[in-house]
Amino acid sequence: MLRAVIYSERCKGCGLCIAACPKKIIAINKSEFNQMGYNPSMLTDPGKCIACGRCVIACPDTAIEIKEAGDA
Amino acid sequence: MLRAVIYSERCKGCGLCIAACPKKIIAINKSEFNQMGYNPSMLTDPGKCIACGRCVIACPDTAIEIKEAGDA
Amino acid sequence: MMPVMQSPRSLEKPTMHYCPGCSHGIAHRVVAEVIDELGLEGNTIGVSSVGCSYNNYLYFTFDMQQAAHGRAPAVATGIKRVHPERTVFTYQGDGDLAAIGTAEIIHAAARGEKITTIFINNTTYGMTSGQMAPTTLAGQVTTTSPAGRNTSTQGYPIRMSEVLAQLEGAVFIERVSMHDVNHIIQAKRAIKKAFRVQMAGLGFSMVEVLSTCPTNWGLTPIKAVGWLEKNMMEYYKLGNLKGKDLEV
Amino acid sequence: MMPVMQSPRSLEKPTMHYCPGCSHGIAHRVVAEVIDELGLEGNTIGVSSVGCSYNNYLYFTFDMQQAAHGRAPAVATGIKRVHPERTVFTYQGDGDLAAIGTAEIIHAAARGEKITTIFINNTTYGMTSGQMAPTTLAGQVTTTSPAGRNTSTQGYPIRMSEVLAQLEGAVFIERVSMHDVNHIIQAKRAIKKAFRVQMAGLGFSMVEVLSTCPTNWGLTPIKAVGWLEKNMMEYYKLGNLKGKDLEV
Amino acid sequence: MQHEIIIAGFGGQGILSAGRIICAAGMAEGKNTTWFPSYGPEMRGGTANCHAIVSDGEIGSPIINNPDILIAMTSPAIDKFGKMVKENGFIIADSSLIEKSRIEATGRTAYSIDAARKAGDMGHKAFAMLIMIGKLIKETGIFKPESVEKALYEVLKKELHGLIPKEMDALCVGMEM
Amino acid sequence: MQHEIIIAGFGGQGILSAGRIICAAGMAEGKNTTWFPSYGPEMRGGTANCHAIVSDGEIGSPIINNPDILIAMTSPAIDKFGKMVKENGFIIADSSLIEKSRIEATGRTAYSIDAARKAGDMGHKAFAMLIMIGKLIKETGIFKPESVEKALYEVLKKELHGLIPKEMDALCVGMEM
Amino acid sequence: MPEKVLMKGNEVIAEAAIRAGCRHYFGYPITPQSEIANYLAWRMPAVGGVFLQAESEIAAINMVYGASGAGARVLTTSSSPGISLKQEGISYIAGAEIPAVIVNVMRCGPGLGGIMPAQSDYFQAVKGGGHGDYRNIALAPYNAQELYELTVKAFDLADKYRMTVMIMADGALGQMMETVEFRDEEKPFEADKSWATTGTGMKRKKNYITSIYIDPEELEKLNNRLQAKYRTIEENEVMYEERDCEGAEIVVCAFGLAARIVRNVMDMAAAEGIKVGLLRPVTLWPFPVKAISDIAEKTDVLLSVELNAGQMVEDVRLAVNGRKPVHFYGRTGGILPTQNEILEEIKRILGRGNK
Amino acid sequence: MPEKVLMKGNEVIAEAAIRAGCRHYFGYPITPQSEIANYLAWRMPAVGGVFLQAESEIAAINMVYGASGAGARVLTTSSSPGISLKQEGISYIAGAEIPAVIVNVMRCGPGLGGIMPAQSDYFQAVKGGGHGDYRNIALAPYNAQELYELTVKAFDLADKYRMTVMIMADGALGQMMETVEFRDEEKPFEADKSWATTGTGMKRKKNYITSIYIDPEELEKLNNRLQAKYRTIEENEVMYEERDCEGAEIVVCAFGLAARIVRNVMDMAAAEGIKVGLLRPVTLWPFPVKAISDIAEKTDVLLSVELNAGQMVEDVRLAVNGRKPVHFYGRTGGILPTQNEILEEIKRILGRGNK
Ligand SMILES: Cc1ncc(C[n+]2csc(CCOP(=O)(O)OP(=O)(O)O)c2C)c(N)n1
Ligand SMILES: Cc1ncc(C[n+]2csc(CCOP(=O)(O)OP(=O)(O)O)c2C)c(N)n1
Ligand code: SF4
Ligand code: SF4
Ligand code: SF4
Ligand code: SF4
Ligand code: SF4
Ligand code: SF4
Ligand SMILES: [Mg+2]
Ligand SMILES: [Mg+2]
Repeated sequence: MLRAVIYSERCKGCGLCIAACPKKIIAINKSEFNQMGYNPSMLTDPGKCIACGRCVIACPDTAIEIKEAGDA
Repeated sequence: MLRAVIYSERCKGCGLCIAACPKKIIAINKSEFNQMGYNPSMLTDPGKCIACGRCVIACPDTAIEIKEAGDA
Repeated sequence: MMPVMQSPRSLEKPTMHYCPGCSHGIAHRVVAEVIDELGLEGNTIGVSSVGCSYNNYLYFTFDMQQAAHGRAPAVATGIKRVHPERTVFTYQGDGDLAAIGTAEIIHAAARGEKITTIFINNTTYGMTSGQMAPTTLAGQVTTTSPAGRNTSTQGYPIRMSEVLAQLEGAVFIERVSMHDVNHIIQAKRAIKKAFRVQMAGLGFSMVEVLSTCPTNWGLTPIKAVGWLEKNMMEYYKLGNLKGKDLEV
Repeated sequence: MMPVMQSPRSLEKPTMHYCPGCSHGIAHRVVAEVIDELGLEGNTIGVSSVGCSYNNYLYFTFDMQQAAHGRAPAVATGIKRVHPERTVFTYQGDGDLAAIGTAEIIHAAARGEKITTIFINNTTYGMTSGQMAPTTLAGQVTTTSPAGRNTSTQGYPIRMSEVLAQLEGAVFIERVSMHDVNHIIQAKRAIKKAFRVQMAGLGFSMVEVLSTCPTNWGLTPIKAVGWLEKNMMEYYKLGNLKGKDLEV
Repeated sequence: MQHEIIIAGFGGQGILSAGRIICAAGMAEGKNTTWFPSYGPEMRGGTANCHAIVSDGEIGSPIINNPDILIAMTSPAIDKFGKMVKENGFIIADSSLIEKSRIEATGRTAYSIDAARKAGDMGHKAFAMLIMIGKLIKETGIFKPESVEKALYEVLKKELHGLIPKEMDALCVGMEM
Repeated sequence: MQHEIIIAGFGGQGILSAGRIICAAGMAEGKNTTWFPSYGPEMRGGTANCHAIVSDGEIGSPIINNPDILIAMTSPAIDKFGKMVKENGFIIADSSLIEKSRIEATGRTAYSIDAARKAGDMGHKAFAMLIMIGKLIKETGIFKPESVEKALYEVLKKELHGLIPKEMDALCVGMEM
Repeated sequence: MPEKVLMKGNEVIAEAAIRAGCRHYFGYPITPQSEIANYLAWRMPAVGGVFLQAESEIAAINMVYGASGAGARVLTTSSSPGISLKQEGISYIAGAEIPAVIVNVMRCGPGLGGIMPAQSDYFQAVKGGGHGDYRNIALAPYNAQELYELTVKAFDLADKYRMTVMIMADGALGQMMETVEFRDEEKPFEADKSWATTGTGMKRKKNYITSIYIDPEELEKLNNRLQAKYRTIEENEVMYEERDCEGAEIVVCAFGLAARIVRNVMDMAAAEGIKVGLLRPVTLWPFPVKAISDIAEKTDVLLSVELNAGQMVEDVRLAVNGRKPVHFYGRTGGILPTQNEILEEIKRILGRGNK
Repeated sequence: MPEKVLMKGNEVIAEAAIRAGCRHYFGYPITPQSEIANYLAWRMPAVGGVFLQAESEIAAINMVYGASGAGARVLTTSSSPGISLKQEGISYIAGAEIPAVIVNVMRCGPGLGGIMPAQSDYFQAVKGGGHGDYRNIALAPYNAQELYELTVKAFDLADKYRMTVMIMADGALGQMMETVEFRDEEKPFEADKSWATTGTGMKRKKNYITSIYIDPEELEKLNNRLQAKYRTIEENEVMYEERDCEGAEIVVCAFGLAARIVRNVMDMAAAEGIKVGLLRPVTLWPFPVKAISDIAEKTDVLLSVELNAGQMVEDVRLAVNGRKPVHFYGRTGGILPTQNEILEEIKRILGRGNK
């Protein structure tokens, strides 16, 4: 099954993907910092992802890809 | 009586006044050179001048004025 | 079935240096996708300008030159005249294109130079800390218009697309926006057409991309796209200004 | 009864250095007449540019500054910002205004700088021996377009008035011609209005004056005005482009 | 006596202000001070640092090659500046943001305090910087806490002056860590 | 042997071409030559002049401070350059265009010939220049008339080559004046 | 009461201009000097002045030309690439003999280079980056206080001599904060500006500002007048600081940030028993030729330390004129020479130390 | 068979560029060099090349940057004010290490100045008119033949060292006609241009041309590389002409038109029994330091004659380094020093003659 995969080390936590997701399943992970010092975003409910790719299109940092689940 | 007066020392012989004159009374004086080396224009028939000022307007070198005849 | 979506191959993988939520990143990806899709990666020579995207030659996989502030269209002209068969584009900010580089963009367009310009209009000088740009909106607060842009002393924002559309050599001009997914998709379509116009040798093409600078606007990325939509789109109307009907 | 017509008082008496039949001379007289008639002689600061009229500060009786090639609008801006109550104008050729000085004129206009520009368009670089200018017509022979301007490599002539009319800060733009008496009279009317617009503090005003350069066109003065009428007026349509209805 | 201090971390952590506060506090006690920031496109990357010198004498270069003290708020900061600290200098590191191993790798004396976490507990992550400055005072006696208060009034925007009592609390927390 | 010649008059009199013809004729005889024109805005004023040097040896500066010979086609030309002529040099002046008194005022040897009028008689004012060059040959033997013919073919535009026989006639007229 | 404040170098320049009576600023943003414009953007309107962000550096310098020609005290500021763009305009200002103050907060080159501090525009400022024979007065402040004093002085000199005065500050001086003490009041030099284009008001003959002289004799006259003025300035306006040169084994010449680093080195050297003197030019042009010439009589060797690949060292050599060896040490690209490096270099030159 | 033709200096430059394999020209009209563009406007298309009149000198130099970065041999030409405008671009080309040939047919300054011949852009060319530490190779032809030879050579040097080469000709050289002999064929230096942006064709890794190095260490590396290159050039590329210096009482240094005038003076002086030598730098940078240094050992006194207020004389002094007096004589504004004037000056210096 295809779904969005967020590479949190590339993510700057801008939140644009959150606004873009029709399923409202992306959120900022406040408890994690990546090496750049940002709180990256994460899928709150990966199962609900319809792989529409809108988050990919919205992301300024190519931090999201649509992949076969388990590919990462 | 008002009429056009050509200051031949200012004239560069461009001929634009000739084209502008409705009475066709201006011509280049081929036999005279001024200090700048040009053949200046002249009134061929001053009496016919209606002092319309079109030559003054056309002249790039303020070489013509409309004056009381005999003023010059 | 959805295709697998991933970072375009014309884009290098390292993280870009832009601030979180900056439109530059999106614009880069879109340009790279278009170049991928048109099969131009090996055939493209890009020109970076001076602005936050000064070093985007590091991010693309094709040949590039870094141009002096404002002069990218002149540099691109030089390149194109040497390699008329290559695809040459400039990537310029609004300070770069609409201020110091005004003469160069106008004359590249007037010459009908067969290049494409991606014009990132974020209404400010991002790189130098958010000064007023020629595109700054009336009343907009920047570091050099701290009381808001006063049109009677600081002038009116310039609509570069409208100005350039006056020139015969400019054959394709469109204004797009980066503020949401649908508009990004539309932006990509315009950019693709702009490159196609160049490939067809028709003349100068440009896409003006309304963009955000969350950092200097002092807004979160989400608020920034909202600000763009609410304020910029009113003055900078989206849509095609020239070459809508070109079939390429 | 006709008034006695003589050289305007704002014009110095020595012979000007222009070639026989050059429109510069007429334009100078017209500007001086307007300044006389508006009573501005003591209140005016003019800006000469670089072109055949580089030294016209010698010909006018009011204060003037000689500006670097293309930069007259910037110089005028500097002057006007120091003396907002004075009337400030630039006198520029087409090489000066439409080539090297493109950015300066566009931004002076965009700022709505309260200055007036007299723009002498003679489709060539008169002073430097008749090279192609941005305004040179398609097919026109010049020293740098010896086979006639080739639009596909040398670009299209720019209609600066139309370009500038796009800018909000430009409030009065009109194109006039010097090719015959009636048009010279009309030109004077436009120039007078342009100055009035400035006096009213409304913004940037410009009059584009279609002019001849008999010497570099290789035509007699009479043939030159004919050439202007026949060729230039078709591409550069006369008339008001902005501010027709301003009451000043 | 001259203290040469580098403060380094991410943009948004108040790095540049911390340096200014240190300088202003020093100035309040009549010392000479210089402050030098990282600037320009460097800042786009997310990192930030500044150099602060507080001295009884005339200050030569405002740029510090080998700091007496490094105040580090992120791991990359430790990596970049740790080894530049003088042999007899020391590091104050925020252990809530920096891995212990990287602090140790510097081979310098280091005081690790979990300022960011403490600041979070106190209600505002901005307090972390004051906690670090508190620790600086504790270890050096560079200036009096009152001078920091004065400095805060000078450096912070008017809108933030209401926070200053809490900032001073944070300073005290740091002075006790 | 070196001849330094200034040719001066109004634009349109063929001043610059005359200089080029002199140089090309010299070159045709294997001499070194330089030609230097007045240029730029000066030419708007209507005046024109050029400097021509014809030499058996290497030529230093192409710009002539004190000509051996002045070929003058207008009164202003005499006024401007007359006194610069070397004491033992001379002037060739077109008496149909220049007042005698102004030639005399130079105090230099002068050959006044009414070239322009003669040229008019011959049907083209452009011939005046060739008449002057003819006089130059007569007074100096600087080069052979045939060399001028060669030079004319080189310097004149193709369209004007038909005129060359008549130009050579003018040269002869000058050589006899 | 004079205020003593902790202030960023760039802002000191801006505030100093205001206090010097400058009410017209034209500039274009560039790192590391943008704070000057950012500051004046609110400060100028507050004092009734004009702050105008130009469309480019070229427009800015030509606005300066216009405004100064119209009689005002005018400032423009930029950094290296932007200053290169102003060279034509600077040459025009020289030719038209009008005053102008131009600040170059130098970054490193060539090209877009980097934004870190440098002193690699020395040649450009003191030999003339534009065309023709002209000079700029070039002032080299080295701390916040001098940024203030010399900016004020720059306006006076510009008015007095009707020429460009450049303030050559490296990026570090612009970016750093330091204490500065402002005087309560400045007394600007009262210049005769009857030559300015202010509109005749029908009360005087016209004025015009120009730099073109088609007649070579007229143009040579202008050039002779300029050269005579430059000789006067060379005689009267040289400024420098001499520190511990008496009896020094080596005298280091350095300005701006480099001089600050050298100050630290002097202490370190003294601790090791090496007597190092400092000759710090405050005016880069007119260069302290006589001071250095005198020093050449007294010391054994000289060393020029610069944040560039060796520029001022040529002027030092010209002043020393072969009497003593003149060495050079510099770093480029925004790398600053460390105190240790310089000390090592001094020891190497003096044949001391272990290397 | 080599052709021998009488040709205007400006046209010689243009034709030489064609023969050197240059097929891209970008320029903007300015007196006294407009004939270069006027010539190439028909000549370039005739050989399948590109002639493009740019909208300004700035656009032209940046087109040069683009075209050269794309691998072509490129020319731009201008005169003094236009060259000032190119300074930023020249600094960029230096920083990006790409070749470019730039011709300056010098007129007099400062400002709009005049259009007569001058040599007052010497400093600008040899010390660097733009920002940062960089150099231009500066060639000073003095007759039509050298205009040809040095223009061809300029392209080779530019390609070889990947840097700007400036041809410094005064207006007289551009405007005068003189005989020149063209070779049948040129053999351009075959440069490796694998660094050029030509499109990868998917066959190699990307190339990029840049001059920005935000990391100071990288930027210092660039600067060190440049400086090393400059040292190589100083060792290998110096050109000059020495004439009658052996046993001369005085050696005059002069280039271009000034050297031609001095040639005349030498004959006049010889006629009066005064032995005058001429050292004519052909490369203004690299400057013939060693040649002049050697001469300083042999002659009593040196004199620099220039069409400016004294610029090259500084380099002569640096080379002589105090061993002999170095005098200067120059005229400005387009007034050329006459042979008599120079001879008088020589006599004055030597303590001869009646004055
Ligand atoms: C000649 C010159 N002038 C000024 C600068 C400084 N500068 C760097 S980026 C920039 C403006 C960038 O604004 P914009 O083009 O809108 O790009 P953004 O950063 O907003 O993407 C300026 C003025 C420079 N590098 N060179
Ligand atoms: C910086 C600079 N570039 C080029 C020139 C040369 N130049 C003098 S006048 C001129 C063009 C003039 O053309 P235009 O403005 O149309 O005026 P016209 O002579 O036709 O009236 C040029 C290019 C110059 N003086 N300065
Ligand atoms: S692919 Fe679509 S549904 Fe899935 S996370 Fe992204 S936006 Fe949401
Ligand atoms: S859009 Fe990209 S960078 Fe922004 S939060 Fe989402 S994944 Fe992270
Ligand atoms: S005033 Fe009128 S009628 Fe008289 S000469 Fe002039 S144009 Fe002719
Ligand atoms: S228009 Fe004027 S200059 Fe021309 S011919 Fe008539 S009078 Fe003479
Ligand atoms: S400053 Fe603005 S334009 Fe620049 S990277 Fe940050 S958000 Fe983007
Ligand atoms: S060259 Fe042309 S524009 Fe210049 S004065 Fe002569 S006719 Fe007029
Ligand atoms: Mg922007
Ligand atoms: Mg024109």
